[in-house]
Amino acid sequence: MRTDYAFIGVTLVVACALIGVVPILNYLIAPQTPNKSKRETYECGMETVGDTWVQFRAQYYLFALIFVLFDVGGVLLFPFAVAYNSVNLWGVIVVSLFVLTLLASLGYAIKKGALNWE
Amino acid sequence: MTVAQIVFILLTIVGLGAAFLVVTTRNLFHAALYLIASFFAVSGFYVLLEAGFFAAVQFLVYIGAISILFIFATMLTRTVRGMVPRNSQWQAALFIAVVLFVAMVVMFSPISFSLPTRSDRTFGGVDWQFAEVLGKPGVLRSVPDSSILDFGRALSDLNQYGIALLLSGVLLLIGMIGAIWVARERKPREILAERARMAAEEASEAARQSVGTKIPDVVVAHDSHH
Amino acid sequence: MDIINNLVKNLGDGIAAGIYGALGQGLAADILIMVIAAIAVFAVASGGFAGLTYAERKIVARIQDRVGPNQAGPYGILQPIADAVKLFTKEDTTPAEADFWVYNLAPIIVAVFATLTFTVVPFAPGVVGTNLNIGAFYIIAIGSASTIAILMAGWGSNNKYSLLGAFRTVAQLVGYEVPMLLNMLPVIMLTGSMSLVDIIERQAGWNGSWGLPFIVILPLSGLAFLISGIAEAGRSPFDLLEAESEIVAGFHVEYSGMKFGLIMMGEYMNALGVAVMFSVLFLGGYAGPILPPYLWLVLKAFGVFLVLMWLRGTLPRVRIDQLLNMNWKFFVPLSVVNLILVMILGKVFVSDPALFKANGGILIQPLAQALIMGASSFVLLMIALAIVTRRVRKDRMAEARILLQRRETNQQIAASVH
Amino acid sequence: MLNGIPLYWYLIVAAAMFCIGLYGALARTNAIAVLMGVELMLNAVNINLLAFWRYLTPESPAGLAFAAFVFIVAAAEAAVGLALIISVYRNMNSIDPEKLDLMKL
Repeated sequence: MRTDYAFIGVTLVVACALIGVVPILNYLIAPQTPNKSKRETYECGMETVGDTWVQFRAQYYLFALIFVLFDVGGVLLFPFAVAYNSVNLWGVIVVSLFVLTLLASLGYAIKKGALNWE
Repeated sequence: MTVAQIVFILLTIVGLGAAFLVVTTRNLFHAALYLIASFFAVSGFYVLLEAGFFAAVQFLVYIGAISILFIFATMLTRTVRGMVPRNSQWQAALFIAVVLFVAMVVMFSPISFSLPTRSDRTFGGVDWQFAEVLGKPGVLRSVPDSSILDFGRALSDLNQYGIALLLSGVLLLIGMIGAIWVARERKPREILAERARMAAEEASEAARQSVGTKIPDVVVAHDSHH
Repeated sequence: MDIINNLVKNLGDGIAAGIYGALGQGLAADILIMVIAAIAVFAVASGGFAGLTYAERKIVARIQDRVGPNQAGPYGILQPIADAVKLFTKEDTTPAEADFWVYNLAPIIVAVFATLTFTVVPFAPGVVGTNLNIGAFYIIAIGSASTIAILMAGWGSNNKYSLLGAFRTVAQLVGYEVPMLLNMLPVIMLTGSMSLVDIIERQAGWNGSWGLPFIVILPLSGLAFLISGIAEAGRSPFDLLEAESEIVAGFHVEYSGMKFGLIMMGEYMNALGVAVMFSVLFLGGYAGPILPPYLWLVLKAFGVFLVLMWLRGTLPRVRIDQLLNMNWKFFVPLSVVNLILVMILGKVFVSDPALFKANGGILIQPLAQALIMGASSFVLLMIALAIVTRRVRKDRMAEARILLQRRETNQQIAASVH
Repeated sequence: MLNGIPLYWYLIVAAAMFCIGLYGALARTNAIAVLMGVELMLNAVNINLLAFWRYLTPESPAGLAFAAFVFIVAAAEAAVGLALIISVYRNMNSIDPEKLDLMKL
């Protein structure tokens, strides 16, 4: 079974090698004449003001948060989906309840306005 | 040396090296990236352990989801660069970590097999047989092909892990309610309304305590504007 | 006929036999074969990328009544090569205060993990990089690595717009991963396996020897999977990554030369991956009559990609709040309801006698089961659309009312001033 | 013996990762970094769970189930913990655990 994954490891190494060489080739082939204004951060011709790390709004975090909880919940459904044919109706009901719990949390998030983009 | 051993050692170097950098680097974003590298190595360990499904879960949940949470939180708190890497109690922390590590190595490694107290232990209905499994080859059973199927059936069976599944759903629900409640940005109007309400409560409390004064009907919050 | 049908498989077997003959059975030969197969997978993915850039520019140009690339070679067919030459000879600048390693690794990670998607895709019977028993899940998992690369690119560039673009992109991408997960589940449930080969075989043998693609049985899942896949790949009309009019170019504004090329390559490969995934999960993959199997997969994937190009050529870009609302308030709840519906229907109406004996239910023909499932999920889609249409109309009316009121007030003010 | 890897290799690697995580959780000056240390510790625990599952009870799904619930708990913990950190930062403008001494007398 682990031999199945060996191919993925080999592909990872091969792809890293083949793709990693591309920027290096580009660096070697292309003319390199860096100057100060060329290396400046591009901001529509304006000069950069202040730090890059502007503070972001918590909105982004809430989206990621709901995603994480759904992701983790959804992951548990995959083994169940594989076992679906050998599970009776009770199992289906249990899993439906679990899914409905997830849906309830989504409903709470929507009701609290956590998913409203402003 | 077999291929599996070489892969194991490479993964150990990546995983532990990245983990070490996570706890020593000064740049929080880099710490998050090293954390991802460490997760990646752990996912490799799961492949070696023939738990391919969990390797993918590790990838999806840790690399694809939890580390995004970490990076978002890093950005939200604007404390990315120039972090002081150690606090005042770092020597004590290092001491505890090293002592614990040495203790665990002594516990798990073949050094302790010869100790008489450690052989033939059974608890939890499982014959642990540390010495057998740790030291000698040839006792390993293979993973059945249907392991994911069995796992899925156990998850949806109320007599096995069905209750745990439902409870974990509830845990996720509660966790999300709490996290949204804590992290959500309140509008200035809401904050002012809450301050006014608190001021009103304080005032009415004060009024109740001072004898003979009538509780005012309307309390205007003066401190709500700054 | 058999020779043509098994062309790719025989070719691969021949190469493997040759290597075993030269090196003997052993680790070195195994690794060499795997390296060759990996290069083949990479070649398929990047060849698909090169071909699709050309096809897309040509077809979108036709949709928009333009000619498209027509200078390099006949009908501009050498355009991808010209693009590659141009990108390779462009100066590769790194912004002054960029985080060197993070900035330079991000495009490589995007491209590498997009390539890894193709390792589990079955191109023909017996021609598959590796038939993982968790294939479908693996593709979703690998796809989630691109979000990290995007965050790395956005942060490494040391540019506010990049970082903002990366944040927006990630907020979008991660959201659409959820309906993808949820809509893959019914397919896995009806197959009883996550292996892509098993999924294709199940569709090919649904009704005895009569195949039935899952898009007929699970139309709602298929549709939602395709749309969320388009969004996940960041294609138009969900291409807020590259909304050049809003956030200059999203997270890759600072990239130039071949690093930009690698990011584009990753994006195209992801889009191609979605097309291939959709054809495998819902259209039956390589299964099909008359034509050889590998041709079927290419035809199906290209057909799906054609739909993607069509959407890109015709639809205007979606606003980010609409995008996120559509995901969280429409797709995810709908997918969950659909999932529960399929779970219960699949237990009530059983087509397999063995399962009927084990769990009970109502025993019916496979075709009838498919029809019941398809019809009910179609009905669910219609109900959901009706609800959403009414809701959206109400919101629009409210918005219009507010605008109207504002205009009246403005007119009153203007009148009072005069 | 999985192609020459004994169980105690996994246990020692997991122990090392756990201790590194413990050091991080105790000695960092940033609450997010502290949480990163906790995540490392949870990962170490998960390696142990799956290693024991593989070497001792590969037929039973118990090890897999425990690992899966560790994943869930880790996700919930990270979500709530980071939300708390964001909230604390908003109110105190600092997330150094040593400086958050409002409850200290």
